[in-house]
Amino acid sequence: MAELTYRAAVARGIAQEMERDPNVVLIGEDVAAAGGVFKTTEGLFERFGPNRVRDTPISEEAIIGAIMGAAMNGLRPIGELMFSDFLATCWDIVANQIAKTRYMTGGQVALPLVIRTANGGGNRFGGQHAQSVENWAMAVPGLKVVAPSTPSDVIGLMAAAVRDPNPVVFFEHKKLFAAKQEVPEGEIVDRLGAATIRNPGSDVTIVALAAMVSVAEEAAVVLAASGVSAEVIDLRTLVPLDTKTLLESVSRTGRLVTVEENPRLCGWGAEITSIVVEEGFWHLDAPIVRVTTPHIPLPAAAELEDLAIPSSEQVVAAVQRME
Amino acid sequence: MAELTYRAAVARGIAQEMERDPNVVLIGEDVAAAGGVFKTTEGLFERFGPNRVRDTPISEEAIIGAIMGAAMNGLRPIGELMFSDFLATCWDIVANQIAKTRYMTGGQVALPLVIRTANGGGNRFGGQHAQSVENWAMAVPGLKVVAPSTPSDVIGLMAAAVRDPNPVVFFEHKKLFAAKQEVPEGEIVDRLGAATIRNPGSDVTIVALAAMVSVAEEAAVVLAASGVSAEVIDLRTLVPLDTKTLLESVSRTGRLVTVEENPRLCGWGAEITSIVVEEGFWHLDAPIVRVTTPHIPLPAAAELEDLAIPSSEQVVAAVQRME
Amino acid sequence: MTSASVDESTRLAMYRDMVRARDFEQRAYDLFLEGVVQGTTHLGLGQEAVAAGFAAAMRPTDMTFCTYRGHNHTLLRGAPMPALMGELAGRKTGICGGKGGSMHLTDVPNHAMGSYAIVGAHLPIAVGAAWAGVLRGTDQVSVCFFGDGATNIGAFHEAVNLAAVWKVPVVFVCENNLYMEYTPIGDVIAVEHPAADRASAYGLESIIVDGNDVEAVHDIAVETIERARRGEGPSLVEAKTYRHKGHSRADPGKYRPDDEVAAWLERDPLTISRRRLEADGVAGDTIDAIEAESMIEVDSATEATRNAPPPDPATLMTEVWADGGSEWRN
Amino acid sequence: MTSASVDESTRLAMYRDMVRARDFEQRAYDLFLEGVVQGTTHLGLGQEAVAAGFAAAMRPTDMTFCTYRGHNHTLLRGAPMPALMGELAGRKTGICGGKGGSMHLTDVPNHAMGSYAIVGAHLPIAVGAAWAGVLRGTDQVSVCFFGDGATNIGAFHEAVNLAAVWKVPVVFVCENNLYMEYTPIGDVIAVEHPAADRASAYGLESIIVDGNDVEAVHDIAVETIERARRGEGPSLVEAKTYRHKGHSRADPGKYRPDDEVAAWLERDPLTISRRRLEADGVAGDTIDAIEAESMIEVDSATEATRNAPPPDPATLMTEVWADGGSEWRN
Ligand SMILES: Cc1ncc(C[n+]2csc(CCOP(=O)(O)OP(=O)(O)O)c2C)c(N)n1
Ligand SMILES: Cc1ncc(C[n+]2csc(CCOP(=O)(O)OP(=O)(O)O)c2C)c(N)n1
Ligand SMILES: [Mg+2]
Ligand SMILES: [Mg+2]
Repeated sequence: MAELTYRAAVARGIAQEMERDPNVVLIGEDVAAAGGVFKTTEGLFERFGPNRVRDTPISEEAIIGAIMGAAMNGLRPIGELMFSDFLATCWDIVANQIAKTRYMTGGQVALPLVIRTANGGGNRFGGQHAQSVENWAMAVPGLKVVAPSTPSDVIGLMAAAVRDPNPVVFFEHKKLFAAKQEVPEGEIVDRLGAATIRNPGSDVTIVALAAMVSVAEEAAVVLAASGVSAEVIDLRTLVPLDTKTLLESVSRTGRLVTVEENPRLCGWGAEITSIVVEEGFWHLDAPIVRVTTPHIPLPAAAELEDLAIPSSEQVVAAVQRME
Repeated sequence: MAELTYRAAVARGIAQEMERDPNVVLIGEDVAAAGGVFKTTEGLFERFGPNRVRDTPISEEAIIGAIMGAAMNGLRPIGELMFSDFLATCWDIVANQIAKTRYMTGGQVALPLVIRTANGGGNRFGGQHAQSVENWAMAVPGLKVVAPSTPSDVIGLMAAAVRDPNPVVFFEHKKLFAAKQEVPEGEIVDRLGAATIRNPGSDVTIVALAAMVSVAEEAAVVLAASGVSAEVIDLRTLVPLDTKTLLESVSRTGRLVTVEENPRLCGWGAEITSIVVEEGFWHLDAPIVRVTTPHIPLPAAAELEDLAIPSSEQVVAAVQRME
Repeated sequence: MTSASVDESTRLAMYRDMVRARDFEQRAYDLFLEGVVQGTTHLGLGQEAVAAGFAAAMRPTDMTFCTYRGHNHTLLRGAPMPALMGELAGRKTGICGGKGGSMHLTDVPNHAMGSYAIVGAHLPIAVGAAWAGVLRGTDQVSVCFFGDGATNIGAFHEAVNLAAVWKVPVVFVCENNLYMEYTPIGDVIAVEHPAADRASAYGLESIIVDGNDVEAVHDIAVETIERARRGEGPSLVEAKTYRHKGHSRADPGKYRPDDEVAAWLERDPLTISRRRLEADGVAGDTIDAIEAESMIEVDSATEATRNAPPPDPATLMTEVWADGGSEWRN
Repeated sequence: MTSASVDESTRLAMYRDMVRARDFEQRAYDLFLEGVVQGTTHLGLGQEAVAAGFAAAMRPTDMTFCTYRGHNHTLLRGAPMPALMGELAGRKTGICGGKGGSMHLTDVPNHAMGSYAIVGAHLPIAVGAAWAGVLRGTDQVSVCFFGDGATNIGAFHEAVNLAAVWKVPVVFVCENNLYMEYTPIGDVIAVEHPAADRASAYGLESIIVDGNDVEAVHDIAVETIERARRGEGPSLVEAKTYRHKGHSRADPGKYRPDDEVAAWLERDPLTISRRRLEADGVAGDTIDAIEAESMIEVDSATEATRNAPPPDPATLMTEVWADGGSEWRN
């Protein structure tokens, strides 16, 4: 067991899959010799060479269009978008082409590809480099959506994403890159669609994702001190969504708080709320509360950004306000 | 009073505002001499000339980028995207630039502009020309979102959108273009953020938008025959959202069904459900049910498309299943 | 005028292709007016020589990417006519099971890798597919067709540049039919040739071909495809042509000057081709037989389509995912 | 080598501008290392002559659009230095109240219409702003700066084409500093000059200027801006230059060959300019005074920034909408 950062886990996960399958390739801006702007692809170019690890022009539509085409013709490509905000610059390829092609062709075309991208705030980069946009991807039928919160999940879910025969958008959280964890040597393969209970509890269910998981965990610690037993669920993937774990938990706790970094409207918190209301209504002992970033662009200044992104204090307060 | 189609109402609404304010201009593909692919801009070129009504290349980023720049420098431009699906081709300009610029500049830049676009299914155009994507816009802070269901609302809300000092995405529903209504002569100016109760009722609230309003109304008629009194609310604008009308209605009926054309996940139905759960929970007598398009791309074949898009039968069934 | 490099059987095959495309689309138009073909339709009537000239120069494993105006291209790569017509009509027999529709014809077995309904989007996709062929050593070339109007969208620029830099085996073919939907291309560019005058921006040669002369198209197709296959990178070909009908559906195309239309109808690629075959001594009977056979094929596809059932309702929820289903939750 | 057209006072003003930009950015770098400047920073050190040459040729109402590497451009249009530094440091005194940050400097009163953090996005915006000026008869020109890497993104292509077709008064200025983030531009284009070799695709002249020679830049700026103002349409200028530091933050720029860096440091635009002023007989004292004044200005801005409070928390929820607020419901 060695301590591994989330950042290094990205490279390890990709390397594991490239080693296994010669059809796995990686393209993106500065991903090769430079090892990526976040150093998440370090060593891959040296190990797998220029055919399989390639720098591109600043042409997001070409990058993501090219991996789509490559997936149509036998590769299992990974394309990097430096920042998830840049999904907007190739959204047509992602939402209109990649997501829909299998369906529109009556199943003729498989698109086993992964779009990796750095998501989320906390780095004072301002409104165009700090967004959490996993809800954009979730809203589009035909995309799987993954957002790991720990180094070991990064590896296992990366493997699952690369092996999945469907297009996967893989959100790496910028704020977590430096996070460390003991991770065993050897192959790690996880599966998409399974949430994890990070902290079992009986009074309230707190659902979180990516950087919000530790926020929820901190809240659970504080709540425990005041006698409230909070169950923390790390969704890990939004599509497929592990509604079983979710509904089962709420059926025990009767209370639900969602904690998401997206701006407020139409986030995955709303989706989960709606599912639980429709299917678990009679278990609910209190209104479901969503803790989200307000419906504003993200500000750059530290003091403002910290106010904007959900904090454990906000989660604690939300739970305490229930009932 | 003359009978006016929804299609003609678009041109009338724009003309009304262009007449009033010389800074209102319109650009887009084939909007000038051709009068638009849906004939929604007919006569404007002849009336206001080539400086104010302009054809563009097929360059959606340039079209929407140009109206953003024009709005920064004193115009009140309207940009047409032929199909709302094409929002994806300029999503960066819409979501990252237009929506965020006022906030990121600390209020220095006002962007009084309107993005008009043909939204929605029912024409057998297939997955890339039939989407309902008003939820994409709603999910981005900084955009107002309008989607009228009647010719007279088209005019009044177009006027409100053009006069609004903020960026507005204005969804015209393709399936409604031929819809007719008696509309009085003279100026019509409405306001953004006010829902309308299309059918008062006391047993259940059905919330709909655009083409789904008539679906909800039909359902209300069927339900009335079986003794269920359904209140139909036409949201008309998603941002600002008239939560007052909504919450007040649910407080009376205790039941809520949302009817939306978006694919299922993270739509505005989920948002409204979440708001009502958080703020009107104790009024609810039954789980809230969302009727949506399934979470699939839209198929082209008539039989499949009709199955995909919510029908009044589905709405009736949803209401009847409640409780 | 006859190309030295094209033998008679190829010339006849190309003529046959053009006739089949022509007849198919005429029928599609009739069926649209009749309400059998649903939604919309974008005909390539008048542009058949581009499709035929390239199709004849491609190996079976070479890949075609085209637009909503893609009937010709898909058919001429070998897609079965009843399945194409079934798709336009939204039938169960459709090549995409009715899910794609007129603007989304795909026939993977014949390497017709899709018609794309969003202008320009398929260019980078074609690049990626061709690049994958290089990495996998399949010796495939992508041929990617698009309109004059598509040369102004960002994806065009990004794709051609990437292909040029990576020396990807793709041939970009701009079918310049002088119009976008209703607006002339000349109104929205500051150069004369929308594609050819942009080639140098990517270090490519400027290539213009008479898109109504199937042999000229075939020559340039052979040359650029072989160049690509040799690893010398992409080409950008501008084929000058004209659509006989309006942009889509029942558009009468009134925005085009009568004399312009008349001049181009004079230069109908089928007429040019047939005259040349005759001048070269091909028997009128041979040609007539081709035409008759084509009509039989079209009639039979029409019959099949009229009799075909709509898609099974259950297919609404299939094929979102590779497991065949559409489930997004457990 | 001295441009005949640039008078001494302009040359001194441009020198002053370059010194101020240089000193401001050196300080920004120090403050970044110290943790006062937050998030990230993209310095234009070494590229000052492009900003200074153009700024000196613009009328006050002409509009500047630039990138995240936009300190120079914004400062030299007249933005107050303490407000710029305050923005980098995320203070209440920041020009955007701390909401924009280093990559989003905007100063509307001085017609610095924004730094844009997404590569290429501002090009169409600059076109639209200039076009609005034409319709409103304001006689304004937009000058839009971007990097070599930006020439490969779709928005570049769409914007330059639209401007050329509509003859919009915009000058597109590519600051070709040879690198994108860490990858040389030469690796990702198939031509030599990323901007100049694309000009003809839009019917524009190919223009290359020594971006480290402020007078040469000024000459081309005057020429292209006046051309635009006369209604003769856009220009695309490629200014060859080099960034002294890495791409952003503390990037040491190790991917660049030592001799290349050394050669460009030799050609520091400030050194070139100062030498030339001295050769032309400007007193050393005059120049020294400019430099001393600049340092005083920077020190004072630094002092102000260190003492400035963070933004008022209430501003988190202001200025989403024109009414000053952020309410999305009633
Ligand atoms: C991105 C995008 N913008 C606009 C459209 C609507 N549209 C469909 S076809 C067309 C004209 C295309 O012209 P051209 O590229 O010349 O091809 P042609 O139709 O002439 O074959 C337009 C504007 C679209 N499908 N996609
Ligand atoms: C659309 C987009 N893609 C990628 C990035 C990340 N990025 C920021 S700066 C940069 C390099 C830009 O290079 P260039 O255009 O030469 O400008 P320079 O930084 O050299 O001034 C990249 C890739 C971005 N901001 N926007
Ligand atoms: Mg055309
Ligand atoms: Mg550069």
